[in-house]
Amino acid sequence: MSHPLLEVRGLSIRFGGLVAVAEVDLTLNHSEVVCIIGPNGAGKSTLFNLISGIYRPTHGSMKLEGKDITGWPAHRIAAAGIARTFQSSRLFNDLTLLDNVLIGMHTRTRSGVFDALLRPATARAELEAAAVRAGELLHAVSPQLHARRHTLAGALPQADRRRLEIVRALASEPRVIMLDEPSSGMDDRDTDGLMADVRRVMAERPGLSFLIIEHDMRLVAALPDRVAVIDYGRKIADGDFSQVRLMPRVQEAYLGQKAAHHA
Amino acid sequence: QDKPHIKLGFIGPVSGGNAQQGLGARNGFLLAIEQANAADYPYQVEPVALDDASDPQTGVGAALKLVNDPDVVAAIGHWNSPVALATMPVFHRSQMPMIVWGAISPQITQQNLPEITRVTPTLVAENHPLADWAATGLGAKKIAIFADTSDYGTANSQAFDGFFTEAGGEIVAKELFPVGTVDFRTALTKLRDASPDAIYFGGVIAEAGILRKQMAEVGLNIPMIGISGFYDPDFIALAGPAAEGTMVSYPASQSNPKLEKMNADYAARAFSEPTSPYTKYAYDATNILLTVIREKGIDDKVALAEAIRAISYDGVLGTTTFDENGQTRIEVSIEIKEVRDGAWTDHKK
Amino acid sequence: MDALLMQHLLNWLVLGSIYTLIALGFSLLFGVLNVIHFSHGDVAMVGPFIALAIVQAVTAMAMPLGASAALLVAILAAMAAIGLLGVLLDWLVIRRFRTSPAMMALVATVALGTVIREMIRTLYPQGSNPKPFPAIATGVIQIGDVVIPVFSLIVIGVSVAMVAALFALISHTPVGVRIRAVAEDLSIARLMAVRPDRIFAVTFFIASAVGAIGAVFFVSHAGVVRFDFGIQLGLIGFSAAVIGGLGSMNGAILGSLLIAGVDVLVQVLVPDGASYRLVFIFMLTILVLVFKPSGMLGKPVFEKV
Amino acid sequence: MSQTGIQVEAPAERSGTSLDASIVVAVELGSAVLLGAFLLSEQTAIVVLLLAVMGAVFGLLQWRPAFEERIVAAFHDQQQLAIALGAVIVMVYPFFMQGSSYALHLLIVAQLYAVLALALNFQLGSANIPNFATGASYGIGAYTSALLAINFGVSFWLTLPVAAVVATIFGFLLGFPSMRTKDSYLALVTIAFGIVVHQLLNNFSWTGGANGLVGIPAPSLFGHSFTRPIEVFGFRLPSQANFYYLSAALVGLSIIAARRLHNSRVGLAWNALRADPLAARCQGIDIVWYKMLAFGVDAFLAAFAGTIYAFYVSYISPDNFTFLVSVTIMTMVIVGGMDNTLGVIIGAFLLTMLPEKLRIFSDYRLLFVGVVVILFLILRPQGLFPQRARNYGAHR
Amino acid sequence: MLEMNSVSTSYGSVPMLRDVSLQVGPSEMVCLLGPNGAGKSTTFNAICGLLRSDSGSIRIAGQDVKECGTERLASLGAGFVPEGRRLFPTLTVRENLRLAFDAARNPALDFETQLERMADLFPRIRERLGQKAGTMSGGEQAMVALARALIGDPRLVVMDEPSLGLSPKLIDEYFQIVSRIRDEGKAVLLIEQNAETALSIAERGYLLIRGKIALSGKSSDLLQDDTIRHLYL
Ligand SMILES: Nc1ncnc2c1ncn2[C@@H]1O[C@H](COP(=O)(O)OP(=O)(O)OP(=O)(O)O)[C@@H](O)[C@H]1O
Ligand SMILES: Nc1ncnc2c1ncn2[C@@H]1O[C@H](COP(=O)(O)OP(=O)(O)OP(=O)(O)O)[C@@H](O)[C@H]1O
Ligand SMILES: CC(C)C[C@H](N)C(=O)O
Ligand SMILES: [Mg+2]
Ligand SMILES: [Mg+2]
Repeated sequence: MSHPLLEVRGLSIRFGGLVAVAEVDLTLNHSEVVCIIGPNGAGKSTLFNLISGIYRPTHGSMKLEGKDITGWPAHRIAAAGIARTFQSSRLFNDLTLLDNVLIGMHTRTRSGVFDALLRPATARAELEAAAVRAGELLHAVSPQLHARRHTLAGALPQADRRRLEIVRALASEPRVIMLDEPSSGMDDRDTDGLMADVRRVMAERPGLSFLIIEHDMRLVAALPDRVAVIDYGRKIADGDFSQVRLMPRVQEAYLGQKAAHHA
Repeated sequence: QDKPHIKLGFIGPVSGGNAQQGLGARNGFLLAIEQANAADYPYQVEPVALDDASDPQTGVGAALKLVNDPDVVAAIGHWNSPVALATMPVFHRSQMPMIVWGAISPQITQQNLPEITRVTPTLVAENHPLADWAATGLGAKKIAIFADTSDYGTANSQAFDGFFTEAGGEIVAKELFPVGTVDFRTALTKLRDASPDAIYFGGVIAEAGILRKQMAEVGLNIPMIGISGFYDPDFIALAGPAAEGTMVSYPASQSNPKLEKMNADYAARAFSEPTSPYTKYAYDATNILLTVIREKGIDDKVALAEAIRAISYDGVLGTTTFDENGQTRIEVSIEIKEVRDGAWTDHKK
Repeated sequence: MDALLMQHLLNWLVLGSIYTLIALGFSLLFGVLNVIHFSHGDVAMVGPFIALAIVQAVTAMAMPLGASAALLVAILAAMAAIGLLGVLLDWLVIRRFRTSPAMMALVATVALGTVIREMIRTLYPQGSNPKPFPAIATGVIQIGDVVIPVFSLIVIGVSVAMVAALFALISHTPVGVRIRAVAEDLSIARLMAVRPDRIFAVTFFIASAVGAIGAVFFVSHAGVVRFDFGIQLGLIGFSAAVIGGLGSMNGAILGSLLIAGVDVLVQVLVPDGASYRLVFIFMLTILVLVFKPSGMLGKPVFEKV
Repeated sequence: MSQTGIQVEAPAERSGTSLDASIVVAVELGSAVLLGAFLLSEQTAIVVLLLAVMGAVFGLLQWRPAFEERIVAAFHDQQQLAIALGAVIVMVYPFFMQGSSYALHLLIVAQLYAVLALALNFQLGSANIPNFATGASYGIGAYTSALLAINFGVSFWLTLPVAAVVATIFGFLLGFPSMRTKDSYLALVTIAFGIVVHQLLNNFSWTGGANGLVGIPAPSLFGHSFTRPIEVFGFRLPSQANFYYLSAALVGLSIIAARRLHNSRVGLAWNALRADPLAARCQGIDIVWYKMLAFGVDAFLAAFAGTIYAFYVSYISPDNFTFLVSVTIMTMVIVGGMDNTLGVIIGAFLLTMLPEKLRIFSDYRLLFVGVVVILFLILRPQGLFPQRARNYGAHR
Repeated sequence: MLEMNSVSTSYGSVPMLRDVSLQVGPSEMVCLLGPNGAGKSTTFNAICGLLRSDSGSIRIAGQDVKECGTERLASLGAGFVPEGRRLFPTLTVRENLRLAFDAARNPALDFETQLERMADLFPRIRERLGQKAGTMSGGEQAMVALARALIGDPRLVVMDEPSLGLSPKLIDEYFQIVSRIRDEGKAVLLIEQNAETALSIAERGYLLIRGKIALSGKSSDLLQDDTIRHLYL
């Protein structure tokens, strides 16, 4: 276990003329929460898209526990243990909450076509067991969500959509969870709930690490072990928030005067 | 009226792309029955006309509908060979006589199902004398074949190819195209190098007209010949002035007073569709059924089928008799028709 | 030999231009406006029937119009009529599927195509029969060995003009911006004072009218028209638009020329080529899409997440 | 079902199982009788009346969704009964067809289409992959088995799996381009594939060209030839009954396959793919594989249907497998209700019967079918039976 | 400028807003607060006529919204920033703005001048005029969305959670711009989650809870209110 959990070296991607992510190095250790902050358009979401295999980097490498995962397709990266949520939530709207979570367990369940067709009892047992676990997961994060588990995800309000996305990500028993602006659209109470959830999950699952993009400074100040700041595609700072926020460059690019004082 | 009530069936394409053929034939069928009912026919005959939409599956459905109706005594059917081939087993299994009025694939009568007979000559019958005439009368040495990929087209192309080569000619090119093709320019342009003396066309009216017109356009000024399949005023309408000089074979026996009377009756009946080349076949096929039913009654279908095969019927087609396979033996001697001054006329040397 | 080559070339350009006129409508409707309208080919094919009816009426009334003048009037009238027909069909049927899943619109418009074809067949006098369609222009220009029919020049010219006009319309006019806006976000477009119904009407009108010229050229080129020509022409036009890249007017040309090229080449080179032309055309379509999933000039869709 | 510490909301109060049972029996018998009457009636007026009754039933369900809910709930609670009764009805149905081989023929064709629609439903309904080539897979299956039987005398029972495997290979082949294309683009790939297959069948001489293949031998089972009538208890069923039972068995198998797949991890993955392919990838779903799988399963089942069709009619030609056949199958799925097994089957029955019963309009038949389909899509856009949420053991 | 009188709406058979009344006077800035799912966006949709209200009336500049229709609101002098921005993603920034400018049908204005004014407010816009709006980052899109609402020089601006997803610095800047807009004499209805900031720049506020107006009053009073404090602060 000498390797860091996730190790990103020199990651870059360009879109036409625009270098959206440039030479980003990032290390995430076991049981660590790292927040990524930075101005809008800095390339934070793009970095997530690279790590989760949606985009293929033009340069650079990614390692998960020492294993090179550069260039892997998204589904293999997910199977390897990196789960994520999206900046604008992408649920399976025409399916129930429970089905959404079950789909999150795709990499943790096995049965394929032949099992389904020829060994229905086994396949069914597996799925039903998964459904029970999915229910438990939902319940742990939010009893209200659990109560609505048979309704369609499309009917959920914003905050609940985010929560469900997080549950879906958890369902794959990942080693890394990447949350893209999880608190956006949440009111302060919900944000507090979110932080409590993250802490609880961390406690329940030793070894699990979070990579979180955030703009809500209350959360950034309270939650992470470390903060990485991205600006114009480059990482300009990495460290403890209390120190990072004092860096003039970070203040100028990101925090602005008021927030720097408040936070 | 307390005449016993019976039904006769008709199946053909009355919707879709071939509806023009089917509608003309259906009207021939209706005309024959109406005339019988108006005369002192011993039964009150009700016509049942069903659509096969040129689709084998729909055709089988229609056939099953007929054989399941206890009142239906016999039927005439189909313009498309694939549809006929699909429904024949149905009629065979329920022993219902069926006379094919339009489909011309040799395979249909090759199977020799006792219930199935056909009043249309197979295309072989017409291609043989036409090929002989092309080699001698027309004096062509090299001919290019254009035919569609349907059963009709391929059978024509094979038959003519064989007979013409036998007669000492040479086939210099063969172009098959799917039904519905509207642009032959490329193939025609390519043909110029082979410098054929004539083009043999083995397809139906629409493509014939288009091809003839486009031949003129690309400057291919050679005769076009074919069997009676596109002997039709529509061909001239489609090809326009380019139609001039097109020559087709035509079964010689076909012009007779009975045919003229049928055409007159047809016109008097004022159907909403004009006659098609198949009207006369359907008309005679129906009359053959009516004749044997009058003689044999309706109870023994096997006897009916046998009677049809044994018949010698003098109708609009001439005298129809069937060979041992149920194929019409009708005369195959041909005369040549030619388009002159915008109309079909007798070809003169 | 040279003359032969020229003939083939010319044939290629004419076919390509005709396919382009159909492809443009598909590209406009599918690619720009985002509506699925599989009966576009059938709608367009009503055009020649209308033109034919008008020509016959004009001739019957013995109006003092030359034959070609009558035809020209008839074609223009048919374009307008088909434009309106497109608008009407959208209003009656297609608009009801704006928010439904794509597949439903697809099936509904395929059914609509059947309805249109069968309506012509049953309602038009002698609708089942093929009908001769007059030549639009019969003259030829002779340059040395090469004979160029005036008709070919007209077809090529009109098609190029249409592409240019539509390109300008979509990319450089307020209407074009509105069409794209409606396609992307209907309710917000309304907030921007765009009346979606009008935009749909305008687009359907243009696409259908342009399609009608394509159909008229097609049948004039063939010399005959039949009620069911629209289905194949539609499929080919759709393929051309797709392999060119839906939404791109230049793509429509490129796709059409490609398909027409295969069409002609197969017939020149392959024995029995005509019977294999559809095989090759659609194989090409598959191949292009395997290597260029959004068509030749279509922008690859990069999803921003 | 759930034995965990989570509280489960008390199962909704139900008004007794006997009511459920009667609902199930009433619905199933009612539908069977309605279908029978429709099949056997010849009078235009009665056909129209029956159509009106069906329309009214669906109108009722449309206006009062509660009825539909109630019926669905009843079927769910009385699943065993529903299946058993359904099976019995299917078994005895031919005896009530008054020996009409026409009615049996329609049922056979409808059942084969039901299989095709179920096959397509894996793609269209579950995974939202447009596939206009089901007709081609159907044709590949039919031709493979027919060629084997005619040229090599292979028995029907052996050609079934062979044809399915061949068609599946083609299905995967077709799935290959689907790796990168989607929506209209993918639809076009499948259309093109369907046309290419049709044209080749039409052009090759070893497929019999446009003529097709004649003389496909009838299958037999334990010495009983399928061309012979079935005689039991003094009843005599027309020979079509053989194929009726055969195709009914295939429908049964397809339903089982459909339900097992739908309620499995595979079905879930397909649904995820349908809702949001990108999000699906991020859940570890290999969308390329699942798309290809959907094509494969579609082709596999379609080939079965094709084989039975070929041996039933004993004659096939390319015209049986055109683009329009694929469109028809697609229409059945959509009219029936995407991703709903029962709906899809009913869609298939309805669209097989409708044109047959519209024969009274002869010349205007196709026109009417087109209009009816459009009206249907407008008036009941979710299909006859919309998709329903899954439930895992515990009822919601 | 904006007047809602006991408006009720529903989604299908589920009632959402119940008897909501609110006013925004000329040159007044009002905020509408409420927890997630309270119906804020529903209110927004009702105001711009995208959602039909079951009862009650909504007037903008004296005109009934239902009567004049969504398409004419812009020419009445209303600009909108919908939730999640909803730019036209494949249109360029310039085209997005042009569309909005034309919508206002204000003959006194000139597009290039207005564009220049917007670029002064949001310098990013100047660099990105030719970029497709959909490929811009969240913050950039927020700027364009606001510019789109302002370019026709409206008298009323309605914004639905415009600060969503913005970085702290941008939120600061954004609200500065919003107060500047108010200072220019425009009426503003600001729908916000961020109660503290919203109340600090708005004069009055409403609190929407489960589809009903639970509280309303001056910002300073609301800031002291227990419900609000409990919910937000
Ligand atoms: N698919 C794409 N094509 C072109 N440009 C892109 C694409 N995706 C992102 N970009 C550009 O890359 C830059 C970084 O975008 P990204 O979404 O990663 O920003 P971000 O840091 O997540 O910002 P925000 O906090 O606003 O979400 C932006 O300028 C954006 O316009
Ligand atoms: N189209 C719709 N159909 C049915 N329910 C809907 C629809 N849109 C919204 N809802 C429901 O209406 C409620 C209010 O939604 P609304 O978007 O107005 O809330 P909001 O106050 O804007 O919340 P947020 O702060 O999350 O944006 C939510 O419970 C939501 O699920
Ligand atoms: C040309 C063919 C489609 C029809 C022709 N009468 C036949 O027997 O097959
Ligand atoms: Mg982002
Ligand atoms: Mg909202």
